[in-house]
Amino acid sequence: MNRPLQARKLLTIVCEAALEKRLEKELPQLGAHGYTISDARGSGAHGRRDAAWPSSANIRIEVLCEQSVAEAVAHHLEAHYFSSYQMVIFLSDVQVLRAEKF
Amino acid sequence: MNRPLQARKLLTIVCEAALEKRLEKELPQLGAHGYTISDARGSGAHGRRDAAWPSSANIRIEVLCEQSVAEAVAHHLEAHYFSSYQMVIFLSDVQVLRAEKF
Amino acid sequence: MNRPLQARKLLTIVCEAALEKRLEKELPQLGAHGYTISDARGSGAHGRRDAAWPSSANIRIEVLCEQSVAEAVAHHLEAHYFSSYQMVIFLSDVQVLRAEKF
Amino acid sequence: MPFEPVILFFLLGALAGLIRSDLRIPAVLYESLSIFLLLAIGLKGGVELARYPLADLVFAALTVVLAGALIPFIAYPVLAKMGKLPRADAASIAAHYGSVSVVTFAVGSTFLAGQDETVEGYLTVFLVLLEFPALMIGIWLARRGEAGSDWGKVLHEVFAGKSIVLLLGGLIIGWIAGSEGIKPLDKLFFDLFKGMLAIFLLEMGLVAASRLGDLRRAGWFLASFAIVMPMVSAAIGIVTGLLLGLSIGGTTLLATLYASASYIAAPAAMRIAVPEANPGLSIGAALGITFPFNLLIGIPAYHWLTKTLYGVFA
Amino acid sequence: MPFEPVILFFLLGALAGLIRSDLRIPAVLYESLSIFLLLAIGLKGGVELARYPLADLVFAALTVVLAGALIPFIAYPVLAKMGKLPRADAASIAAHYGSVSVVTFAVGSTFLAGQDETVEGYLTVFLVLLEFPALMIGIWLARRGEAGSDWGKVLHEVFAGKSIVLLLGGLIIGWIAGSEGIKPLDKLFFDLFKGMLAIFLLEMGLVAASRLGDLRRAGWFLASFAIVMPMVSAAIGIVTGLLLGLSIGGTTLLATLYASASYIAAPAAMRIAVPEANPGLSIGAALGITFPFNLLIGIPAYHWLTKTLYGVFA
Amino acid sequence: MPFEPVILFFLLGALAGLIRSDLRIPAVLYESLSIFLLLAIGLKGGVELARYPLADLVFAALTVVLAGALIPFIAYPVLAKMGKLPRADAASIAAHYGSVSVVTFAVGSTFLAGQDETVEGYLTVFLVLLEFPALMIGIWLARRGEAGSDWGKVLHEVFAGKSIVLLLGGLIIGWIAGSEGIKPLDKLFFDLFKGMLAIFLLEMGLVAASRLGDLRRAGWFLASFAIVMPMVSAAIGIVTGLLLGLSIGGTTLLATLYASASYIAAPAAMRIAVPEANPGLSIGAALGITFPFNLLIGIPAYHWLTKTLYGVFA
Ligand SMILES: Nc1ncnc2c1ncn2[C@@H]1O[C@H](COP(=O)(O)O)[C@@H](O)[C@H]1O
Ligand SMILES: Nc1ncnc2c1ncn2[C@@H]1O[C@H](COP(=O)(O)O)[C@@H](O)[C@H]1O
Ligand SMILES: Nc1ncnc2c1ncn2[C@@H]1O[C@H](COP(=O)(O)O)[C@@H](O)[C@H]1O
Ligand code: NA
Ligand code: NA
Ligand code: NA
Repeated sequence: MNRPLQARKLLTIVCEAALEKRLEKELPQLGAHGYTISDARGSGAHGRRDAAWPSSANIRIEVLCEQSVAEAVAHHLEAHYFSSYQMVIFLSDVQVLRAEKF
Repeated sequence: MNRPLQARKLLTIVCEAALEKRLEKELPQLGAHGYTISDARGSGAHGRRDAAWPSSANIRIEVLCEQSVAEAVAHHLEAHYFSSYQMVIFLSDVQVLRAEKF
Repeated sequence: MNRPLQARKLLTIVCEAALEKRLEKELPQLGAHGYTISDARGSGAHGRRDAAWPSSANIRIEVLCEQSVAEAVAHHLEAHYFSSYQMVIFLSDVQVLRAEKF
Repeated sequence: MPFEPVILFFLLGALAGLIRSDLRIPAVLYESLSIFLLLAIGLKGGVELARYPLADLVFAALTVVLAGALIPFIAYPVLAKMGKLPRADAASIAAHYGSVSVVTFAVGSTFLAGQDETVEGYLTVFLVLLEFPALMIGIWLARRGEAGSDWGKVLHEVFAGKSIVLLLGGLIIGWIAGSEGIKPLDKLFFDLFKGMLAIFLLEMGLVAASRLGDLRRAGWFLASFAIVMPMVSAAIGIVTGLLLGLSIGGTTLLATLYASASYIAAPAAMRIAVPEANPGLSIGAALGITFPFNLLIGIPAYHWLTKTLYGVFA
Repeated sequence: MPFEPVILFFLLGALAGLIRSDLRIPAVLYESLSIFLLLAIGLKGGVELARYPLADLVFAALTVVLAGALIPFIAYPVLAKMGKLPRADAASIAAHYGSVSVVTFAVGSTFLAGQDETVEGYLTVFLVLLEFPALMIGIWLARRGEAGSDWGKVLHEVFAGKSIVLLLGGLIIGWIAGSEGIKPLDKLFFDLFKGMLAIFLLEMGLVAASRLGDLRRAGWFLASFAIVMPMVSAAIGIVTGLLLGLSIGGTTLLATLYASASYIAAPAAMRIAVPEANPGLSIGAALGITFPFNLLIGIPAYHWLTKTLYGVFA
Repeated sequence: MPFEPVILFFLLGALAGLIRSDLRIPAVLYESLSIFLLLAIGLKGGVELARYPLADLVFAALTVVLAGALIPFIAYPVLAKMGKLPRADAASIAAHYGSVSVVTFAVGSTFLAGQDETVEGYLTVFLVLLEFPALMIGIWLARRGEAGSDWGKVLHEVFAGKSIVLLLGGLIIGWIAGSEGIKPLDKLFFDLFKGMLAIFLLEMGLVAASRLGDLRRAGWFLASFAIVMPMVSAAIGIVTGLLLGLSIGGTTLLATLYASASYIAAPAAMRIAVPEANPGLSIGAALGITFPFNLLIGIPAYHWLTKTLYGVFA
């Protein structure tokens, strides 16, 4: 108990809901041990996405992982999705318990 | 490819769902290039908001932007909404790809 | 107006939806002044949770608070829930206005 | 049976809330049911309306709106002077009580059908017309004297609001289609109406129970207001109905409309237009007290009073 | 036709899950349908109940509850001794099999109606009464010997739980309203019942398919248990039904109730009260095997057995 | 009345969108309604289908699929050459117009029922069969010449897609159950069909209005295409229907199917298989122009044309 907090990265992806199934398959392949998804709507360079129907829904994916995995995922997404899909990603520093999980 | 990560701010706003339409109009005017919204419930100084019906629903808005925009938005919200609406905001440091987007 | 930004902690908990009622009771007892909850799905060490029905739904709870409260909550969760429930927590540094609220 | 089974669903919901049951009506079901109810009420009204020459309605509608506009002007000074409430709160509560509750209207219609009372079809038109004037009056009461209120925005907020769009849209569709043209739609919108209302009332019971805390904070004055005000409004409704020569059913339903307090359109409009007003007060009173009062006591009472006076005057 | 079309919806859902279709029933639709089904079953039971003198029921109800309480006490040692499962898991699974599945009950009723069997209306009361005792027994089995279990919390969790509130609430409303008073509500709650059940079963098929992974991990012992246990429970139900002098329909439905395993109330209660138990095991068995087994094979088999024994004993 | 009231709901939704009403149909209600409509159409088709010997259908089905496959091959060069659209966009839009819109089919059926035209029951089979070939053709048009397209993935995406699973599943369940076996399910799936369609159309109106911006960016060429293409497709449908000896109702509905453009299955499939294509263009044209065009003008026109030609040729 009272294990120490350790540093990890949190990678957040906001993108079209159409990519959910595909990213759920690819994230583990890129080294992520888990992810959390929630529904979202929003607006960006490609206009407003109001989630009124499936074609205009967004999702928000969070991945807790090591720096190297975060970078691998980020560059995979950049290479495969940035040009054709509505997607935004950002990284932040977090502290976790049980760091071996991530 | 493999563009460098650059620093930006993430501003998160948690507030009454009643403000969604209005904030969607004001955020771009304050310099935000985009935002992401999801549904939320919660509790705070004004009591519990259980999202059981529209009057008690919250939303959670995230804005990736430059420090200056984050501050402009924060101070706009403080001036116009803090006194009469249930609202919490917080800022954090994140790293993004394609920093020119934000 | 233009009050200064002050540092606080953001504690994020991702866990089974079954714990919502219980955590809503315990968080204030541990010193949290508020929290924000949204629905989520995900995957982790215990497999995929697709939120297709109540037993497989996750929630995502955010608590803005002081370092000491964040640690108290984290260690309470570690002691009482880590072994039997699907739960992930992480902490990050944020800046808030009206720091006295948190 | 003088007791409507749909009311039992409200009581079930309230009880579930009070015992802190984990029963929850998903917010989306709430929204879906309210879309259904608004459309259905509009459609039904439109089909009925097709039977009346529209011109005859103009005078009655004008009278009903003007008489209804008395309500916020009565409520405001009572709240501000007697209740010592801040201006914004008094104005917001006055707007809630001046506007109308669609669900109370639906329960009233259902009650009257159970009592074999016929109701003039155009009462739905009154429902639509009564929703917004009080909101305007409330905003004016709160803002008068201030520079530059943005009335355009407010008007848009109200007229493009969900409830006006669906009620009015339904009304027009029903009116165009008529009782034959609407035919296969009636299986959804008319036959299932009462069942859907029952589930909606279950949810309202849950929400009302969760509002009792707000109310306790509001104190005795507001609690009494939430019972006396609808009785005053109902009296205005009965007089207006009798003067206009409405039937017993029509007069009772008009009284019910006046007596009802909005907890859908008004909270949404006030939150934006009069943000300083505490929504806990107005919603607590309207939903926590006035709504159950009308359901359980008010509607049968207004009916009884109307019948009695009808015997005397008509 | 001995094959109920609603069962085809379950198969369609399961198939869609197995081929990894992107078909998803939104969680909110699942919740809305379960609110509907619980209320509808309660209401229907209540209307039927109005026909029986309540006093006559007390003895039958007591017998049914006591006989039903045998089930977790049979299941627990089998799971703990033969299956070598940890105490918490054995207790939790015993609770799931001792409690009942509302949807299995609904399919059983539908099946019997299709076979022109009449069923005593008060079976719904048994459904309500059978839901919780096994949960208590399961928690006691897991916790006995430990200091300070918080029974108050657990009792509240179960009695204020969604399914008891809606079933019991519906029962009482139906009982008060009676078959006439319920009239316009029947269009929603009774006429649409089977269609709603069909959509719910589609979703259960999808969920069941997604649980097969859990099951594979659980191994052969649990899979066999999930088929043998309902047969044992059904036998207890048939004997109890015959002893109480129930009709063929009533006896079959009682057997179905005993044979069914809870996958709504029990998982929720066990997750809180016995958190060390692995929910994958209990839900996998109850939903992945026992539920389809009862739907496809069990219910017709219990009916056939009841008919056969009825010829011999009654 | 040649004017279907369900269409008024589409107009109401579109109007609400244009005046920026805060009316929103929750996404979950949209999904729930589309599950309902797909299942109901499948079930109805299946029940009808039980009346026809399947063997007779094979030739007709083959013809319908082959004739339908002309559409994307006509659309593509027009879009790529005349419209100067990039290959991916031309292919994606061609796929949308080659595939079919379930809701347009439903409105067409409703319209024909209102006109007392009978329709061959197996038209639903054509609906199922016409959904996917054009998607394959579109993907091939976009990808031809490229190495290693993953056809397995694409085929799975389409055949395990929600709409095929529900339509085909419903079809088979309806076919097995037959018109008697389906009996209590018809109260939900058949009686309420039109009402549910009305609410769905309300939502489609809202969505269509929100797509007008996309369209404005797309320019005149695409807007004209969105009106001319369905007329060409309808002509192919009428010729095919007459050649196959379908009734007036059947021929009109086949023309409607060909004329309709997919905005559910196609966008989902194209987004994954041809991601470079701009979904704003295809959805904007299909939903913003072609869908309302077919509803308001196309369907009655195809009916009129079919009747006229029928007088001449049949
Ligand atoms: N500056 C931003 N801040 C937060 N979220 C954003 C931002 N820009 C875009 N997004 C989200 O990312 C999605 C796709 O963005 P885009 O590709 O820029 O249209 C949008 O629908 C938003 O949900
Ligand atoms: N300490 C906190 N941590 C996270 N969320 C909070 C906190 N305090 C308030 N909130 C959120 O902000 C909303 C409004 O807060 P308040 O104005 O303090 O009632 C609440 O309903 C919560 O969703
Ligand atoms: N690495 C991760 N990143 C983000 N979320 C995670 C991660 N691991 C687990 N989760 C979330 O936490 C829940 C429980 O995790 P677990 O206990 O590891 O199965 C999962 O269902 C996910 O929603
Ligand atoms: Na009123
Ligand atoms: Na059982
Ligand atoms: Na087509």
